[in-house]
Amino acid sequence: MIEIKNLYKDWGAFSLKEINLEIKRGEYFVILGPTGAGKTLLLEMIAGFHSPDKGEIWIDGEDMTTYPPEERNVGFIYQDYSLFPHLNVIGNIRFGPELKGIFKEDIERESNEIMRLLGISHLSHRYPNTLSGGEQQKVAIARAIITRPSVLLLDEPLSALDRRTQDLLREELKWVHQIEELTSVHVTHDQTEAMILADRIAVMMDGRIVQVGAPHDIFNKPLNEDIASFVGVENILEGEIKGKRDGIAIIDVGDIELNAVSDYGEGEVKIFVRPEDILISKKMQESSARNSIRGKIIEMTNFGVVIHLQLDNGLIASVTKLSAEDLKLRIGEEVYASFKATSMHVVKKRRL
Amino acid sequence: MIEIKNLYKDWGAFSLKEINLEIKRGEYFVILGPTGAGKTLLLEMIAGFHSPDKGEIWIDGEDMTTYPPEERNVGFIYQDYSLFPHLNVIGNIRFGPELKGIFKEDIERESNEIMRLLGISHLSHRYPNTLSGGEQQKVAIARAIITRPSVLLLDEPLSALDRRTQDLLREELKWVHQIEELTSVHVTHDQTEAMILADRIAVMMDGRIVQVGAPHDIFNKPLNEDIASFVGVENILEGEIKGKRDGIAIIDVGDIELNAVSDYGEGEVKIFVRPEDILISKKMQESSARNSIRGKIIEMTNFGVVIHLQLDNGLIASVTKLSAEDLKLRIGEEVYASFKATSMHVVKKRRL
Amino acid sequence: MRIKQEKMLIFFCMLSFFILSFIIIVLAEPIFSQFLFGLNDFFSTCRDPEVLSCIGLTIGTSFLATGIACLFGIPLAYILARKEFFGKRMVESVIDLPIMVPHMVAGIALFSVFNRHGMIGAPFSPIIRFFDAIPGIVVAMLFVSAPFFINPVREGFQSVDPHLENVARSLGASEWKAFYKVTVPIAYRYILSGIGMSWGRGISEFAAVLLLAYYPMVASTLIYERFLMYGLAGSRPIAVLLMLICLGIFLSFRSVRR
Amino acid sequence: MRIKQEKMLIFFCMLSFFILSFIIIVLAEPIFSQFLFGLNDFFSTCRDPEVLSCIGLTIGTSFLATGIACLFGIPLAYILARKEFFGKRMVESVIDLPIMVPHMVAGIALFSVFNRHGMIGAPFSPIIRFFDAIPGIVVAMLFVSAPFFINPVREGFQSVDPHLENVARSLGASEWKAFYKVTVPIAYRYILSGIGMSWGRGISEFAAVLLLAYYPMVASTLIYERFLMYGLAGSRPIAVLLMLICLGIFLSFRSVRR
Repeated sequence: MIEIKNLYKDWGAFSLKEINLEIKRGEYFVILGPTGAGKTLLLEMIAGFHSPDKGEIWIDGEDMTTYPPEERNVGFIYQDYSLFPHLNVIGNIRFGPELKGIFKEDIERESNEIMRLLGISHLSHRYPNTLSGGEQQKVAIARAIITRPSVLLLDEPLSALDRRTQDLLREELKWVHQIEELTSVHVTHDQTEAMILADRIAVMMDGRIVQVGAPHDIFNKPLNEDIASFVGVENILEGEIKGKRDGIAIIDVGDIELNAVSDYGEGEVKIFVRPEDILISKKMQESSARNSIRGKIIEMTNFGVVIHLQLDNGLIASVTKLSAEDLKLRIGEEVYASFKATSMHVVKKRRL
Repeated sequence: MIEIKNLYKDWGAFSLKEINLEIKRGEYFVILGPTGAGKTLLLEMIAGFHSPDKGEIWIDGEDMTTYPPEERNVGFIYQDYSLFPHLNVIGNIRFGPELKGIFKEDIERESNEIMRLLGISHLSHRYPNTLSGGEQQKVAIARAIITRPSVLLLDEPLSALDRRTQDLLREELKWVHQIEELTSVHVTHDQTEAMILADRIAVMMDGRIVQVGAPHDIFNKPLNEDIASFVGVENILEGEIKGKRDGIAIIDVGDIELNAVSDYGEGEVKIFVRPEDILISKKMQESSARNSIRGKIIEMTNFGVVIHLQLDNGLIASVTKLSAEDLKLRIGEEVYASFKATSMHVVKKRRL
Repeated sequence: MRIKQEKMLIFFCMLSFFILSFIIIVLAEPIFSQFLFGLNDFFSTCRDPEVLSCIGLTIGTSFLATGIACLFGIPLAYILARKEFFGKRMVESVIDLPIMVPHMVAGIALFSVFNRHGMIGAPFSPIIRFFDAIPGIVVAMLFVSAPFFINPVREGFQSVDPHLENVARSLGASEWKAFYKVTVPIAYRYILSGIGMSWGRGISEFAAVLLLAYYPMVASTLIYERFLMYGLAGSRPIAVLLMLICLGIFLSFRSVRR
Repeated sequence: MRIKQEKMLIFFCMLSFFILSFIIIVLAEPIFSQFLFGLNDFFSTCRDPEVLSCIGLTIGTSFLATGIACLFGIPLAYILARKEFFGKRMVESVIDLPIMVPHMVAGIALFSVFNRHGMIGAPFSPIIRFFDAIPGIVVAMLFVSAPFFINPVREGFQSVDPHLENVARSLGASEWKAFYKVTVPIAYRYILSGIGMSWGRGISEFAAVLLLAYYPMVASTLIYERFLMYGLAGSRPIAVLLMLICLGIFLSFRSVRR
């Protein structure tokens, strides 16, 4: 368990402001944010590589704020693998246990066990510069978990790998996390990675934690427009709540009325809708639980698996190639974009 | 127009073997291949930065094989922008025309025109190190096209940019290509980029051109398994053609029979199906033009817009979040994976 | 709220302090002693025409040697920065040799080659005299200072991305124009730094000049002669003056370097 | 099927050839002349006990100076490689000063500080004598060779990614252990290179040793004395012998460097 209390750090280009986080034991916790948000700095401060200006870091119920890294019992995995180039794979993996003066036989048994587990036994005598990126990352994982850390910290562990290896190693990470019952803190700027791996996500921007929650909440209910556009909500509508009917808010957006689930009373709001939550059809599909807006397709961009449609009413929808073919969608065609009241997320408009 | 005839080059780790290409005037031609395939080397040889060991390079009907780069009239855009750091934006853009001894007034008019066109007029007195990646790339484009090259060569021009800027600049590239009526050769390892931009694509692997064709053909009808797996065809089935019925081949795959369009007679074949061409349903959807295979979902990976389903029969399908919700797909559920006879691509199995 | 234990760094700082103090004391002590106890000697030295002409000769000959190093060294530095060829490592070693060969040995070698009966001195004797003449000083300085010019310039050329030259070529520049309109302006800080290093090293040289061209006297030889004749009191003012000049050159060239 | 026009490179090669030949001729001529026309002199020199003891003293004192440079220079190099602090650029300049200060000036400065009445020489005179003694030689060598050790070692430490030290710490290593089990082994080529450079520079020094410690004679001083007494014929054999030893050291240390 990690508790971060009111942490501040000014570090040249980066700075952390008022960080408060509680990460539960055994949780896979992802810190998601754009480059330069200070994610790595936060992770390095949990590991003890930098001192905070203010605030406290507790690990497993102990205040570790002033402890040096070697007494914190954390594992750290960098994006660049950071294997010791002068040691072979076994040497890298045994580095930690050998420092702790564990019996030679125990070290040997454990390191063999871990290499077997990660499928890198055949690499044991190779040197890091002869390994592929994915192999290096596996060795880095083995080296970190053999010391049985109470927390595993991962700094963008997948971003230097190609897509195929990313997919494989993502699975590996999830699996190691589960069988070793680790508390993991994973830092990334990749939304997909966060969505797939995380038990909970903290969104970090400009040195602050701006939202914490389950993946589904982060991606479907962002707290503000910045978070929304960062997590890929491409449709941001402005409107005004006119009233409620059966618990469903009636929102006036330009000339049309939309039905949405909202806790707010009347007032100006922003509405977030993800492009993949929009269903494109040729016929109107109106109901109290579903909104339908007419629009003309003005642009179609083929991304392979999905096609992005830009409508003249400003909405962006993504449809599969198959449904685009079935519906015979063409540029200039009139279609209906419909989305459920529950897939709209309504937030109060901030006054500037 | 570019003609490359029987080009060979041995260059240490890279080598080009028997390259033959014909790129038409005004075409947007993409060379797609994995890292290390020799794509950049080929592009640099078209520009004249390296001499071929064998072969010829013709540009606009002239044999330019032995011409130095300054006499070839090609524009070159590198991934790293390669702006001259000691010159400001105007200085960079005017570098080419000034060398050619064009009248000062003409240079001024043209460079202002091009900066306006690309929306970088406000940057004219800034130095490259103060510009963002996207801005730098725009300046590089302006610098290259102001000399009115007969060919524009682009070496992974988008891969150092973030996704949002990639989207914007991809549009910009396509647009500049059209209004300037340029012949463009664009090298990339990104399939989406290739699919969106290309009039035609050449797939390059291990120093050879392995397939040339329209984007649709490359992505749906790869010539062999290597190309198939590189362009994201995740379903590769092995089977045997048993006979034909109404021009549709009957292929025996394990215990089931599939219908496919194929020119081959009987024999062992491989069948490629893209995951996005597979429709998942709860009911069987059999017809002569459609195959349907039963399977149990053993894994669901959420990629945000799409969800990847791994079935126990080995097939991988991608479905949208919406249809996954509508069908209430869960791990362990039995579903039907169906795909059209026309979306299967059948190739002869190579004997090893 | 510091993390505990930074003992190693504190210990390292202490050790570092010793060697830094050593260098600073050795260089500062003569200046302070001179200014405190011999300011008049120092000012009269600054007006001594023999001293001034020797220092002028030193600065001038070293500058000439640096000019020659530029002319021949820039091309060599460029080739080493851009091309791979068989024997490249050997060429690099050859360039570094003048740094590693003891100064006195270099002096003997230069004397052996450039004296009136030497391999180069003899055939050139009707046209140019090296021994005990300005050309001898220049040759001695060139030999010892060449690597100090070539190495930074080469590093400078390496720092210029070849892509920039390629782009310049594709925009219509010949190889010459790409070189002097792109490569040289981008690497100019390194070239200036090389000029400073090489100039300083030329002024610095004593042993080789002592053997090959004792006359006309350069600053180092003059200091040595005054030291032998009048001891520390007679030589230190010139040494301090020369040190201040070198510090000036060093710091002004250093300030342009990144 | 070469692309036309590579005139610039050909011209550059020609210019490069001149300066390379110059260096090679100056260094090779004495060796060849000696071997062709004075092989007996050379062999008798190799057996001359005075010559051998001088060379031995030179190598030994220089090695001692390098040892001291290691002890104090490794911490300094590490701090410069890892930490940012106010005045860092000034510290860097101080380290480079001994390279830029003229050798004779360094000699005067060292003499001024370490002679019997000097700032350091006087208080230490009851315990240790620097003037005309081995400690004087070591101090002179240390002064001129320290930057040649510190600079490559610093570059070496910079080449070690701090992430590696961080990972070592998180695996349970104290800062000491992270330093000697990770940083030093990875940077060892640079450290060896620094030892070689510093050792060579110490052997090389003449001017400072000449002033501070003419006796006991090191190789350079001996060559100079023989040159004054017997001319080229008497001094060249020792110079050639010393050059070969230095080349040996230089090449063997160079071969370990990347």
